[in-house]
Amino acid sequence: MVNHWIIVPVVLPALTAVLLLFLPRESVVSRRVVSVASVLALAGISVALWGMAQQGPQAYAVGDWPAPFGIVVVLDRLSALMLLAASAIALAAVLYAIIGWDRRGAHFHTLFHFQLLGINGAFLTGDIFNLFVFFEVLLIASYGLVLHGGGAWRLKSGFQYAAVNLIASTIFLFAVGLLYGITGTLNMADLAVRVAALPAQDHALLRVGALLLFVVFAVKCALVPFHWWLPSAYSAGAAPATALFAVLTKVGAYAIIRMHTLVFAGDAAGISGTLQDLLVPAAAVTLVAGAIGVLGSRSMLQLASYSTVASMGTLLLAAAGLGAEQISAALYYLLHSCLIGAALFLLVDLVAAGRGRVADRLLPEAPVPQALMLGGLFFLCGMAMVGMPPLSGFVGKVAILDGLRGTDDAVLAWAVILGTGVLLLVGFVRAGSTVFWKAGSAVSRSDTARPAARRAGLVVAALVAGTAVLSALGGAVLEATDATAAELLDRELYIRAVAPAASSPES
Amino acid sequence: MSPGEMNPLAELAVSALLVAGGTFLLIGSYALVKLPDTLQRLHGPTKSTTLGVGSVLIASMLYFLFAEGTTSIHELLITLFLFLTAPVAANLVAKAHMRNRAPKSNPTDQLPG
Amino acid sequence: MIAYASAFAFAAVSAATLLTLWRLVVGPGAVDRILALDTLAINAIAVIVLAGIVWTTPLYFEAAMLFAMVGFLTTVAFCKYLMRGNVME
Amino acid sequence: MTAALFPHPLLSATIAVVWILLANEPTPGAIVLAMIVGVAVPKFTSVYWPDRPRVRNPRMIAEYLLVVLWDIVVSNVQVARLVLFRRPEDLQSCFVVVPIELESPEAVTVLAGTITMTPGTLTVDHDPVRRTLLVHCLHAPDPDEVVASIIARYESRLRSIFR
Amino acid sequence: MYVPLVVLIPTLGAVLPALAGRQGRAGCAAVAATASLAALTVLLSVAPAVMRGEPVGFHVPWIPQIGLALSFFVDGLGLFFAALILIMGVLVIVYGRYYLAPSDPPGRFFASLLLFQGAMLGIVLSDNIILMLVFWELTSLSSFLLIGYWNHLAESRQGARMALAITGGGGLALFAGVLLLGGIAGTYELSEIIGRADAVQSSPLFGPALALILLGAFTKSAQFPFHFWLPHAMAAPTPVSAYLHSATMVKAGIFLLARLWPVFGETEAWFLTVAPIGLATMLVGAWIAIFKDDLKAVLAYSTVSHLGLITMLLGFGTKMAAVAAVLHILNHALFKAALFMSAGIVDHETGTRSMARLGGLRRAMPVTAALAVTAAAAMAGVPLLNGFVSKEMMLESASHAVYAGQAWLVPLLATLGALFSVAYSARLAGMVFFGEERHPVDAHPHDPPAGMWLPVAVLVVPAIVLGLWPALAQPLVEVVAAAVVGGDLPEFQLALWHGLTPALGMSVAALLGGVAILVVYSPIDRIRIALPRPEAKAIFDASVRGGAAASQALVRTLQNEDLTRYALVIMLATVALGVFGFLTGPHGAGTRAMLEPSLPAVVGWGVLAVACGIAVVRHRDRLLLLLVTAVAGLVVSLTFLHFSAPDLALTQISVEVVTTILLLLALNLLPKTTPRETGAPLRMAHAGLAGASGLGAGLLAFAVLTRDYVPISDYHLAQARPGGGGTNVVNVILVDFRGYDTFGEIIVLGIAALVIFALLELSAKARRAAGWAARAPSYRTGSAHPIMLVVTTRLLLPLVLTAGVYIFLRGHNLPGGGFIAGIVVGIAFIMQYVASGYAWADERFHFDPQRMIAAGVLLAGLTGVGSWAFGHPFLTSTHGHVHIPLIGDVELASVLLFDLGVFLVVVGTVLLALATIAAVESIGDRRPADDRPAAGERRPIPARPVRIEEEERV
Amino acid sequence: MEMLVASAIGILTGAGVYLVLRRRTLTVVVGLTLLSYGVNLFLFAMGRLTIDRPPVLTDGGAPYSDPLPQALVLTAIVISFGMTALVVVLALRGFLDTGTDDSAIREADMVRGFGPRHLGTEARKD
Ligand code: NA
Ligand code: NA
Repeated sequence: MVNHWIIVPVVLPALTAVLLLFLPRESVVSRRVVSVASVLALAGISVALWGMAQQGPQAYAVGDWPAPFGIVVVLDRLSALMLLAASAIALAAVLYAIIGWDRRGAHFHTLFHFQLLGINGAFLTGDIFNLFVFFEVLLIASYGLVLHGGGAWRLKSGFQYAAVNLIASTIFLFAVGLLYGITGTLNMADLAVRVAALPAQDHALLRVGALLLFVVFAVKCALVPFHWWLPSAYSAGAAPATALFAVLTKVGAYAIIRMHTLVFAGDAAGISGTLQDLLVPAAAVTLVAGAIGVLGSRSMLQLASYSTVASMGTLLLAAAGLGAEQISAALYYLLHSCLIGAALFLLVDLVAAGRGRVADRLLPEAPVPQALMLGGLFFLCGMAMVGMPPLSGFVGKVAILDGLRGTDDAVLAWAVILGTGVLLLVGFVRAGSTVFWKAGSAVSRSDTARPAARRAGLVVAALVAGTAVLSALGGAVLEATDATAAELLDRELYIRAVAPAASSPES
Repeated sequence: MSPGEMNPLAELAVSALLVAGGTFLLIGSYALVKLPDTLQRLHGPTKSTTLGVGSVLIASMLYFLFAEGTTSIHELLITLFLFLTAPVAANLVAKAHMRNRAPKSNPTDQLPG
Repeated sequence: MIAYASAFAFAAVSAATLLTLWRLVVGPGAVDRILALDTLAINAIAVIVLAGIVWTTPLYFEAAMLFAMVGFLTTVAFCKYLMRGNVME
Repeated sequence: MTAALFPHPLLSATIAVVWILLANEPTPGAIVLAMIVGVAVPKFTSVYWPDRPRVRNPRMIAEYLLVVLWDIVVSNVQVARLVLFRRPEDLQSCFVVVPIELESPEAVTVLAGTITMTPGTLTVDHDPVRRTLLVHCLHAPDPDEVVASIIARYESRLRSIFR
Repeated sequence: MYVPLVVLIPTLGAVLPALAGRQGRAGCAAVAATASLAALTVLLSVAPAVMRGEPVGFHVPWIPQIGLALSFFVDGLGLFFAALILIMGVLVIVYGRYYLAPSDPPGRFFASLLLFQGAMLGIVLSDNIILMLVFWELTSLSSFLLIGYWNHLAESRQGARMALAITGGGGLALFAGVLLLGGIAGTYELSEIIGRADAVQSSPLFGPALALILLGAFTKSAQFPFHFWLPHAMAAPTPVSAYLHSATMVKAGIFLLARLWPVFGETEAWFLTVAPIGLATMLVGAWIAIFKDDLKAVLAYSTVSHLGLITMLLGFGTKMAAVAAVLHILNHALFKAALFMSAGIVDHETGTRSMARLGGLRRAMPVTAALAVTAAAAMAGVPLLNGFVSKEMMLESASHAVYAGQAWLVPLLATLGALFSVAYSARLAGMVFFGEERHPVDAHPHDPPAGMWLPVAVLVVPAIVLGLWPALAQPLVEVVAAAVVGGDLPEFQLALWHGLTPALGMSVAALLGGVAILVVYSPIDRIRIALPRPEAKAIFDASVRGGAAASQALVRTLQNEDLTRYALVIMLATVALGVFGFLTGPHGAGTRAMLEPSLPAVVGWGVLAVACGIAVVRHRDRLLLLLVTAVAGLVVSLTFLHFSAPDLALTQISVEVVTTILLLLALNLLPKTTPRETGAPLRMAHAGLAGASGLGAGLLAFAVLTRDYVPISDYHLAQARPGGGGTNVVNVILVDFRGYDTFGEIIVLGIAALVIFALLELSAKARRAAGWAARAPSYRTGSAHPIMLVVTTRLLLPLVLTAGVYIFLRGHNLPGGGFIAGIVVGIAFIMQYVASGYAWADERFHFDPQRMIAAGVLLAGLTGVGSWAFGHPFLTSTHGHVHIPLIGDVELASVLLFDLGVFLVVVGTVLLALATIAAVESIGDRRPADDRPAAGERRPIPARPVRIEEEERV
Repeated sequence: MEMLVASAIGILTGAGVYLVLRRRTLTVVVGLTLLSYGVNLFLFAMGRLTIDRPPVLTDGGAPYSDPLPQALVLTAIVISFGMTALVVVLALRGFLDTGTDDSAIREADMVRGFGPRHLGTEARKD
C-alpha cells in the first residue's frame, strides 16, 4: 500500500496556488481563506509525516517507476523535520500577510504557495536533477515575492538576486551533468552506491562535481563570500516573504547535509574531508561577517539580514564535522534560527510600518508606536539571536559547543561562536536602545491604537513563544534531532528504502 | 542509405537537383558577399537561396519516393512556406534598409566599434 | 552518384555558410547582418534536409520546417525593430 | 449553415491538404483528422482574417502559377549569371515605380511577392495613397520595360483573379 | 522539595505587577512585596535543616543532552545569599513604593525588580551550573531593564548599555568556562564538581576554565579593570542602585568565587590572580571615592572598593580569610544599602546629590542624619560597629599574606585601602550632615515619611548590634563559611577585642591616616587632577562607537551592491574549487572511441566561434549582440540535431526566437548602446577569468566525452514502448518517467509569466508609464503594418496552428510534444502581434493567458492526482489501444492529458510574457511623436491600450 | 568531433561568463543566455555523442543515443527560458524606474532602500 501522504506537501500547495489563480482578483477574503486553510492543512500533514518518519525512511516512486529509473520522493526524519519547520514558518508568514501585505501586488498568495511547493519539493526529493528543478521553482517564486510591492530598490536588488541565483543554477547543472556523465545515474541513493564503487580514475571528476555542488549550496545558504545577495534581497523582500526566506537559506544547508551524509559519505574520493577543510573556515568567517554586519547595520532590516547570515555561519560551523552530535546540534539550531529569523523580519516590518519615512533605519527620529509591545518583542528576539538564555538560542549554542568539544576545530569554533556573541549583543543593544528608547518612546505612551499592528504583533509573539517552547522542550527536541542525525549517518537505511535494485551499476 | 537499387533516372534527377540546389545556395551567399550595395545583395538570398533549398527539398522528396518507396510529400510544405515567406522577409529587409539610409535615426550603424 | 551529389551539396552549403558568415562579420549595417542571419537560417534548412537524405530519416523534417518559420519571424522582428522600434507596435 | 461551418472553404481545403502533407500518409484516419482540423482551425482563426477576398477564375490561377514558376527559374539563372560574371560596377541597379490598380491587400501582396521572386526585381515599398509599388531592379538597362512587363505578366492576370 | 518555589515565586510573580500596573505604585508594591515575602517564608521553612548542616536539594532533568537540569540546593551559602536577596528585596520594594514619582510606570519597575530577584535567587540556589548560567544572564538582562528604566535620559540608556555589554560579555566568558569545567568534571552538578576538585585541578584545561570563570565573576562584580560600569549604572533609580549595585547583583560574582572556592580556592593560580585583582580594586575604588562629589558616585566607588576587599579575602585562599569574607559580605550589605537609601532620601528631599551644595542637614533631618552617619561610621570601620569587626579580620588575614615573596606588600596596601575608606566615609558624613546648613534654596528638607526611613533603620540597628556583640553572627557565619570552604573550619571566635594584634595597629593607622587625608585634602586633590586619569567610560564608548563605525565602513565597502563583483567572486571560487578538486584527485584519461569531425560540423563550429567572438568584442552594440546571440542559438540547435536530438533542436530553436523577440521588445525601451565603463586591465582580468571558466568547462566535457559509462537510460529505452506507450523516448521520459520534473518545470514557466505580468501590470498602473514611453525611440518611418507582412501572416496563422496541433499529437511517438507544440502555437500568434500590432491582435485573442496557465498546471496536476484513484502513485500513466471507426486503432496515453497541460502553460506563458511588454510599449505608441510628456508628467493610462490608427490598416 | 563539441561548450561558457561580468543588466542577461546555451550543450554531451541514432524507437533502430540527458536538457532549456524572460522584464523595469540600467545599486538607493514602506514611490532621476 503506497503512502500517498508523502507527496501531498508538494501537490497541495500546487493545487492551492492554481485554485487561487481561478478566484476573482477582487475577492480578497476568499483568497485569504483558501490560502490560510491550505497552510494549516499542510502544517497538520507535516506533523503526521513526522510521525510516519519514525518508522525509518520510506520512498514514494512518482509515476510508479522503480528507482533509480523514475523519480523517487523520500520521507525520512530529516525531510520531515524540514517540512515541519517550513510549514510552521509558512503559517506565521501567511497569517502576517493577510493583515495587509497580500494586497500590495498581484498574486501574493499564489506565489507564496508556489514557493512553499518548491521548498517542500526540495526537502522531499531523492533525485538530484529533481532537486535542481525544485530549487528553480522556489527561486523563481521568491523572485516574485522579493518584487512584491514594487519599487526601485526592490527591482534592482531583485535583479541582482535573480542574476546571482541564475549563475548558481548554471553551476548546479554543470555539476549534475558531470555526476551523470561519470556515474550514469541521478537517483541520490543510486549515486551513493555508484560513487562508492567508482574507479579511482574518475575520482578527480567526481571531486569537481562535488565541489561545484558545494558552491551552489553555499550560494543558497549565503556562505561567505557568497552571502552578498542575502542582505539586499531580504531587505527588499516583502516581509511575509522574507519570513519564509528564513527557511529558504536552510534549503542550502539541508542540501549540504543531505549530499554529504548520503552521496559523498564514507569519505568517497576524500570529499567529506575536503568539505570540512572548506566549510569550517568559511562558516567561521560567515559568522564573523554576520556579527560585524549586525554591529555595523544602519537599519533593522540589515540587522535582521546579517543576523541571519551569522546564524547560518553558526549552523554550518556546527554541521561541518558531520558527526552525530554536531548534526543534531546543527539541526536544533536550524529550527531555532528559522523561528527567530522569521520573527525578527516580521517584527522589523511592523516597526518600520509605524515610523513613517524613517521606517526601520537606526535613527532616533521617529518614535515607535506600541513601543512597549514591539520593544519587548525585539528584546526577546535579540536575546534569542544572541544566544541569551533561556530562549532556544542559548540551548542551541550549548548543544553546538558541546558537540564541537574535542574536535580538531573546537578551539576555533568556540572562540568564534562566543566572541561573535559579544558583537551580536552590542549590535542588538545599540539598535534596540536607539529605536525603542532614544526615539522618544515618550510619544508612544499615548498609544495610537492600531488593531492591525496588534494582530501582527501576536504573530511575532507566537514565533517568539515558539523559540521558548523549543528550549522548554529542548530535551524532546534534541532527542528528535539525535534520532535524525543517527538515521542520516546510517545511510544504508536510506539506500535500502529507496532502491533495492540500485545496489550495483549493472542493475 | 541505399541508392543501389534505385532507378537510374530517378537517381540522376535527385543528384542533379542536389547539385543545382547546392550551386544556387552558394551563388546566393556569394552575391551576399560580392555585391556592393545592400539592396543589390538582397537579390541574392531571396531568389537563389530560396530556389536552392527548394530544389534540395524536391530532391529529398524524390529520393524518399524512389529509394525508400515512402511517399514523403511533406517537403512540399516547407517549400510552400519558404515561397510564402521569402518575399515578405525581403520586403521588410528592404524597408528597414530604406529607413536606415536616413543616417540620423539609425540606432546601430553609427556606433563606435 | 547521390553520395557524391550530396557530398557536393554539403560542401557548397558549407562554403555558402562561410560566405554568409563573412557578411555577418563585416556588416557594415545592421540590415546586412540581418540579411546574413536570414541566409544562415536558410542554409541551415538545406543542411537539415540534406542530412535527412544522407541518413534517410524523416525525423528531422519538423526541424527544417521550424527553422523556416523561426528564421522568417526572426528576420521580420529585427527589421521591424529597425523600422519602428516597437516590434509589436 | 455552411458559411458558419466553413467560414473560408478554400482555407479549409488547404488546411486539410496541409494536414495530410504533415501526416505524410493519406490513411483514412489521417483524412478524417484532416477534415476535422480543416473545419476547426479556420473557424478558430477566422477573426484574424476579416473581409476575405473573393477569388474566382481558377483557370487564370493555374496559368498565373505556371508563369510565375517559370519566371522564378529563369530569374534565378539570370541573377546567377549577373552575380557570377558581371563586375559589380557594371550593374545598372535602379528603382522603378509600378502603378497598380489592384484593390484588395491580398492581391497587392501576391503581386509584390511575385515581383520579389522573379527577374532581378524586388518590391521595396507600397504606397497605398498613390497606389504604387516601389521596385528595386538589380540590373535594368530599360526601367520602363520592367514596369511594362510586370503589369503585363502579373498585374493584369491578378486583376482578373481578384475581381 | 519546595526549593524551586523560592526561585519560581518571584520569577513568575513578575507578571503580577505588570498586570497590577493600573493599581498604581501602592498596588504594584504590595503585590511585589507579597511575592518576595512568600518566597522568603518558603526559604525559611528549610532554614532549620540547613543550619543543622543538612543541605536541601531538588533535581529534575531538563535537557539531559546538554547536561541542563532543574537542580537546586540550599546550603549555608545559598541560604545566606537567598535570605539577603529576599530581605533586601522587601525593604527596597517598600522604599521604592515611596521613592517612585507618580509619573513613573510602576508596573514595569516592580515587574523587572521581581524578575531580577528571581534570577538572582536562581544563581545562588542552582546546583546545576548551566542552570546557574541561565539565571546569571537573566540578572544581566533584568538589570539592563532596571538601569534603563528612565530611558528618556541619555545617561540611563548609556549606563544600561554599558552594564549589559560588560556583564553580558563576561557572561559569555563564564559560559565557556562553565562548559569547560563541566567537561573536565564530567558533570554540571556543583555538589558533584566540588567532590572532584582534584580531578579538575589536575586537568590541562584547568587554566582556561579558571580564567574564563574569573572573567565572568570579575565583570559582574565590577572588579578592576571592569570596575567602570558600576558607577554609570547609578543612573538607575536609587532603590535599584541600593538593591542591585550594593546588596545583590554585584555580589553574584563574589558568590561565584565563594561557590567555587573549594574547587579553585587553594590553588596557586587562584591566589596569584584573585587576590591582587581584589586588592587593586579595593585601592582604586576607594581612591576615586575620596574625590567624588555626587553622593551616589561616592557610594558606588566605595562599593567597588568593598567588593575588591571581599574578592581579595576569597583570593587569599585561607579558611580564615573566607570566614572574614563571609562576615564582610553581611556587614557591607547592611551599611551600604542603608547608605544608598539615605542618599536617596537626601536626593528626594533636597533635589540634589552634589555634596558641594549640601551641608548641616542634621538639623533639618535628624533621623536620617543619625542613621546615615552611623552607617558611614560602620563603613569606615569605626569600633563598636559591625564594619570594624570584619575589617579587623581582613587586616588580620592580609598581615599573613605573602605576595611575590614580599611580606610587607599586601599588609601595607590593605591598610592603605582601609585608610582610604575611612577618608571617604568621614568626608561623606561630614560634608552632608555637618558644618553650616546648605541646600538648594527652593528645597525644604525634612525627615521623610516613616515608610522611607524605616527600611534604613531596619538595616542600621543590626549593624550596631553586630558591632557590639559580633558573636551573635557566629552560628550563621560558621554555617556559611563551612559551605564556602566545603569542609570543617578552624576554631575561631567572632569578638570585638582580640588583644593587641598587628591588625589592631593597622586599623588605628587607617583611622588616623584617613582623617589626616582630609586635612591635606585640597593639595592632594590638586595633585590628582594634575595627574592623567583614564576615563574608562570614554574609552568604552569610543571603542563601541569605533567598532560600529569600522564594521559599518567594512560592510559598505564589501556589501557594495555591485553585481559584477558578486558574479566575479562566485566564478572565481567556482574555477578555483574546480581546479583544486581536479588536481587533488586521481584522474585517468578515457578510452572511448571518438567520432570523425564532419565538414558541416567544423563550419558550424566556426560560425559559433565567430558569433561568440563578436558578442564579446562588440557587445556594446546591443542590437548586434542580440543578433549574434540568435546565431549562436541557431548553431546550438543544429548541434542537437547533428547528435541525434531532434526534440532538443526543435525546443532550442523555437525558444530562441521567442527570447530574441523578448529582448528586442526590451531593447526598444533600453539604451541602444553600452558605455565603455571598465578599464582595459579589468577587462583583461575578466577575460582571463572567462577564459579559465570556458577552458574548465571544455576540459570537463572532453574528459567525460572520452570515457565510457553505464547509464540507467537503457531501462528507459527498453520500457518506453511497453511501459510508457510511446516510441519517442525523450518525450516519454518528459511526460512519464520524469513527469515530476516536467510538472515542476511548467510551474516555473507559469510563475515566470505571473511575475512578469505582475511586474508590468504594476507599471501600467504606475503613472510613470507615460514617462517611460518617452524613452521609446523617436523615429517612425515606413508603416507599422506592411501590407505584405499582414496578409502573409494571416495566411500563415492557420497553417502554423495546424502544424502545432500535429506536432502535439505526434509528440509521444515522434519528435514533438506539448512543449514544442505550445511554442509553435505561441509563435503563430506572435506573428499576428508583430504583423498587425498589439492592439489589433489582442482584441482578437479570446483567452486569458493567466487562466490558460492555471488550467494547464491544474490539468497536469489532476492527471497526476487521478492515479491515486487507482491506488497508484502520483503521475502514474496508463495507455492502451482504442478503436475509433474510420481512424482505426489509436494509441491513447493518459500522459496526453498531462502533455496538454504542458501545452496550455507554454502557450499561456509565451503570450502573457510578450503581450504584457507589448502592452506597456503600445502605451507609449499612442502618443504623437511631438507631444511626448517630460518624464514624470502624469497622464492617465486606460486599462486597455486603444488600437493604433495606421494608414495601411487593412 | 568530441574536441569540437567540448571546445564549443568552452567558447559559449567563456563568452557567457565574460558578458555576465559586465555592468549593464541587458548584457548580463545575454551573458546568462549564452551561459545557458553552454551548460545545456554540456548536459547534453554527458550522454556522449551519437550520430544518426535519435532515441525514437524503430524496428532495428538500436542502438540509440542516451535519451535521459536530452530530457534533462529540454527541461533545462524551458526553465532557463522562463528565468530569462523574467530577468529581461526585471532589467527593463529596473531601468524604467531608476533611469539607469546599471546593475549595481547606488548609495542613494541603499539608504532609501532599507525600509519596506516608502520604496515604490521614488524613481531615481539620473
Ligand atoms: Na541582492
Ligand atoms: Na522535464
